[in-house]
Amino acid sequence: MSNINHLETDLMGIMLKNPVIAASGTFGFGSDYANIIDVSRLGGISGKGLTLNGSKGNDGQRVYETPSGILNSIGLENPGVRHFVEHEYEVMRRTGAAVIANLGGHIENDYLEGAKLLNKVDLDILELNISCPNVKNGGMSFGMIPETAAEITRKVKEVSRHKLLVKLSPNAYDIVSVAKACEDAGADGISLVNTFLGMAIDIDKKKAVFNNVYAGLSGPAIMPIALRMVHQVSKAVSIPVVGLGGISNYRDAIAFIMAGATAVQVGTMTFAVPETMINIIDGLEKYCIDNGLENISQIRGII
Amino acid sequence: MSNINHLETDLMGIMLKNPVIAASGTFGFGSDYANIIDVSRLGGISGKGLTLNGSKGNDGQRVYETPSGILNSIGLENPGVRHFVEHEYEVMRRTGAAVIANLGGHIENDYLEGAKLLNKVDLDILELNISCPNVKNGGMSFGMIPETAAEITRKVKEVSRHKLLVKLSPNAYDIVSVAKACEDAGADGISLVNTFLGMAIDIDKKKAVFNNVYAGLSGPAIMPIALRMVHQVSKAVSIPVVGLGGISNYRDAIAFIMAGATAVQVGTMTFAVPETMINIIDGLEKYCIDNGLENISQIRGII
Amino acid sequence: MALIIKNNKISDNIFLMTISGCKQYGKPGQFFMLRPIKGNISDPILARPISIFDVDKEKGNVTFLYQVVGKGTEILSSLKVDDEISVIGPLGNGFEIEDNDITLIGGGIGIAPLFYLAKEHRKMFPNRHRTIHLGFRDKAILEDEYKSICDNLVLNIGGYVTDDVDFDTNNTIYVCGPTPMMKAASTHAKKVNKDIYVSLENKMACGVGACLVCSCKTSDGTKKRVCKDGPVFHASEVFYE
Amino acid sequence: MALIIKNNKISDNIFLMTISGCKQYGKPGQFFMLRPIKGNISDPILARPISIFDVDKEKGNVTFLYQVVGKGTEILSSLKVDDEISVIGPLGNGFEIEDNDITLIGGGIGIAPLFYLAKEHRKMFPNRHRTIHLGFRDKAILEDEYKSICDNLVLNIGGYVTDDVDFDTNNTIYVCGPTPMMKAASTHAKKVNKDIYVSLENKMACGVGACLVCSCKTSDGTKKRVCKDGPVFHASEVFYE
Repeated sequence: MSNINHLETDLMGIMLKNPVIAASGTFGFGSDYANIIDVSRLGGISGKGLTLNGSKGNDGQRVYETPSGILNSIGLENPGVRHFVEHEYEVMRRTGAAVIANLGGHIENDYLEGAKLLNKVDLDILELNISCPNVKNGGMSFGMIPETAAEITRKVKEVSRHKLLVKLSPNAYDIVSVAKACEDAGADGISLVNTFLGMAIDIDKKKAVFNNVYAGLSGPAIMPIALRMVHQVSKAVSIPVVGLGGISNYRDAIAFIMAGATAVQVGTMTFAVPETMINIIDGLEKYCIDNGLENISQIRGII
Repeated sequence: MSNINHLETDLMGIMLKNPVIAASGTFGFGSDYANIIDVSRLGGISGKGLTLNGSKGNDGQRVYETPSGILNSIGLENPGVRHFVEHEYEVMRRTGAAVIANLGGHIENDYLEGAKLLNKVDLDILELNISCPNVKNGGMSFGMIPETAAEITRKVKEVSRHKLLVKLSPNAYDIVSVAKACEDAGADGISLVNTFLGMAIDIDKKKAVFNNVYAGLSGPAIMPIALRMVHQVSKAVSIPVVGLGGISNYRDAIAFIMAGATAVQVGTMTFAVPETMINIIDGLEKYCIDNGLENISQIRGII
Repeated sequence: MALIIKNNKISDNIFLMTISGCKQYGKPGQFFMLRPIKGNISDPILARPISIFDVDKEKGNVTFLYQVVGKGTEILSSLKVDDEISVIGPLGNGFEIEDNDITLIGGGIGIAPLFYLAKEHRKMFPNRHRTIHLGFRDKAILEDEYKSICDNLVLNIGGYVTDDVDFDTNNTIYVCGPTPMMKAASTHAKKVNKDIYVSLENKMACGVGACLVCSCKTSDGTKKRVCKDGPVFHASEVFYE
Repeated sequence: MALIIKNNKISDNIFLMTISGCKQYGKPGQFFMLRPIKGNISDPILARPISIFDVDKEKGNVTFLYQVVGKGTEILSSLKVDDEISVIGPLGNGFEIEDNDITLIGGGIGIAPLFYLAKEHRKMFPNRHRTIHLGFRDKAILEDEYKSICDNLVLNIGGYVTDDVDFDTNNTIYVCGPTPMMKAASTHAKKVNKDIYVSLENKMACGVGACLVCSCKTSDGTKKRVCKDGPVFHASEVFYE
């Protein structure tokens, strides 16, 4: 039973051995899980979200469990792009999975300088996190409206030599319009969804659980909404779509692929069950064999 | 231990014996659960969503379980406003809970004729469902943008003699703007959130689970998002806010009240555990006693 | 809350569960909503409608025959003796038990409510005759148990159980099984101008008639709730066009 | 997957659970992520970090002492003998076991990792002296068990356990308990220019260093991951300003 034919996936011209990618922020730079699962089997790894100069992240509580989900408020703790280029890139490359750097920022210049620095390494894909609050725009994230999303996409694309995957926020006013704007601005692909803005209250302490009051919701809880958005966006754009949001097993992954996703990312469930991605890859392989598919792409977008 | 002082709640000038209301579409017109729980203890009941001439609802599968939630596609099956006025209103009134009629529509005239017919009965509150697709506007729901939400609110308010509670859709591009527009248009209160647009795929049958492809997600899964929206809207409007979305227990209810809700509605969890609202009422009462509160409103909006 | 007295696998994916502590036992054709998890856990969220297989009023027990088909019933099957389980019911209308000879037709897990029905019929009308047809895809279950309460048992493995039945009879006919099987039975019956009882299955959320998740079309174009107006209907109500 | 061998309540909300089937047993101060529910259920979603209380290498068993504080640990406490449980680990750095006399200070459920630490220390350095201070709010647990592996046990009920300790000592000091207690111990130790080991607790998601949920501030302003860089730190690293 060989993965090569059934699961090999062309994502924006990059060949992945399978369409299963570790989601940014859930897998470090690939080495943390190396003792637990066979990381080399993954189709790709999207590394911890980077900012130009790094960040110590948010103070206070950083995670809160909700029914079938988690709220997180890490605040993009990361060692910075330079550290990634000098130390982490090689580690990621050695995993054998496709290397995806995830880049965020709070002002345009940080994105552009970060993207330029990342030209020094041979990434497979640059994933652009446009869900970060835009300091110049009253803290509204770059991804909330088509105009700002398109502008940052176009400018990063101009300075980057890598394939550009733009990761959308589900909090956008109209995620389909944002997706189309990013496509028009030169994005090579779209990944969605980032976390949903949520909230938790500690009723005993009579205050919000998180210092920032709001936090990002992920996990199986939001999968039905993510799947709907992936379906909508896939119908609206011509570039490849990478689907994520609460994927737990191969059946969820197939649902996203049938909804139009070329590849999927898995995040929250890896925390709960580290073997999740391996099980999904095995499950997709078996699905192809059982259903007589030559390649998983044959069911892409059939809904 | 008397409920009268601790939980009595003034909602838009209507006195509720407690702030716990059965959510529309989850409690029929109040009689179905009468053999299972003591319905007279509820603060209010929002009846099954009505349309002017009634509807047989959607064909095909109508419910699908998701992690900590359900997708539903009932399609507003209901006997019509006239039937409600002639038969169901009296049944609801006899429960002893405040009577809330929930009214939807697909064209403006249906809302207005429905609202006029409802003037014939002494409702406590008219709840306006503005999440229905607007036939005149390409099927985009009335509640998606402030303009259409405000227009239908203003027109219904003009013809109705009842207190008007406008129920918002979380799928709105910007729910805070919609809430403010409804307030400006004369809404006496705002309830939120209705269901989130989601999707499920039957991968074995290779098709969407629901005939309408998309369906409404409710349940504890979405509570963190609903709570955030209630918090945002409560800060933005001066009229009372009724919070709902996945409330399971008294602690969830308190979180919504701390976030700014004057009352709460409970829906999906009643299906799972019919005693949920009774347990919440008992829990709120005990909370007031344990925390030395004279009335639950003392913790309203403290976050 | 009820207490698990027994929860045994009797065949692939088929379990017999006995619980005690139900306030009411219910009559044949009624069902309970069983919620396999505690109140503060919400995955899976809904309770499962499971029809009554048997009642032991002396011991105060209700028994269910159920099939593991998903996450909820899988958890149900993992419950152990003395575990607590949340129950709502009995719910639904149940079968009319007629003073007549009866023919019971069950397919797959749909045989479940026919056991209690045959038992109560025998108790009420001991001199009447009971014929039961049981259809299974691969192998029979509980054959001896059903034989013990019926005068005549006909087994069909892998075929169409409805082909074995003479619908042109004065017997009262009760059918429970997969929808295609019940439709086939209804078609056979209609040909000989006979009405039969069918016990429908549908996905449910509340189980008490409030949510309209389980609405089914009726022959006159209106909708009925399987949980509250049913699950037992005349075939003429729901299957005749 | 591991198998539950024992899961007994030993006090209000405190349980001892023994499992078999771990590929590695781990060393004192390390922990496992235990997930109380099956893979396809997601409420609650995360695994729980629980530190090792004891290891029986001959039988291949690992034992955990844990407190029920929420939904996850509540389900953990409901698991029965022969139930399966998903485990990740051993994880974290664990204690340095020094060739020296040692003072152990445990508060509440924080006493858990000190049992295995004392036992291993006694095995490695039988001639060294072991003093243990156990602090509880209301009542002591496992007093005899801790006494059996230490030379001296000091109990403190309802007071400040750190008040009983002479920090001006050549002993190696290990502390595990609520954060205020560990901070108090660090303050006492700093006054006499002594460094001590503290075992931190923090909410975790992955347990392996990937998610940065459990990051803590260190004295030099950088951040460390409690799960991977810890949970054992020098007090000077994490509590000194």
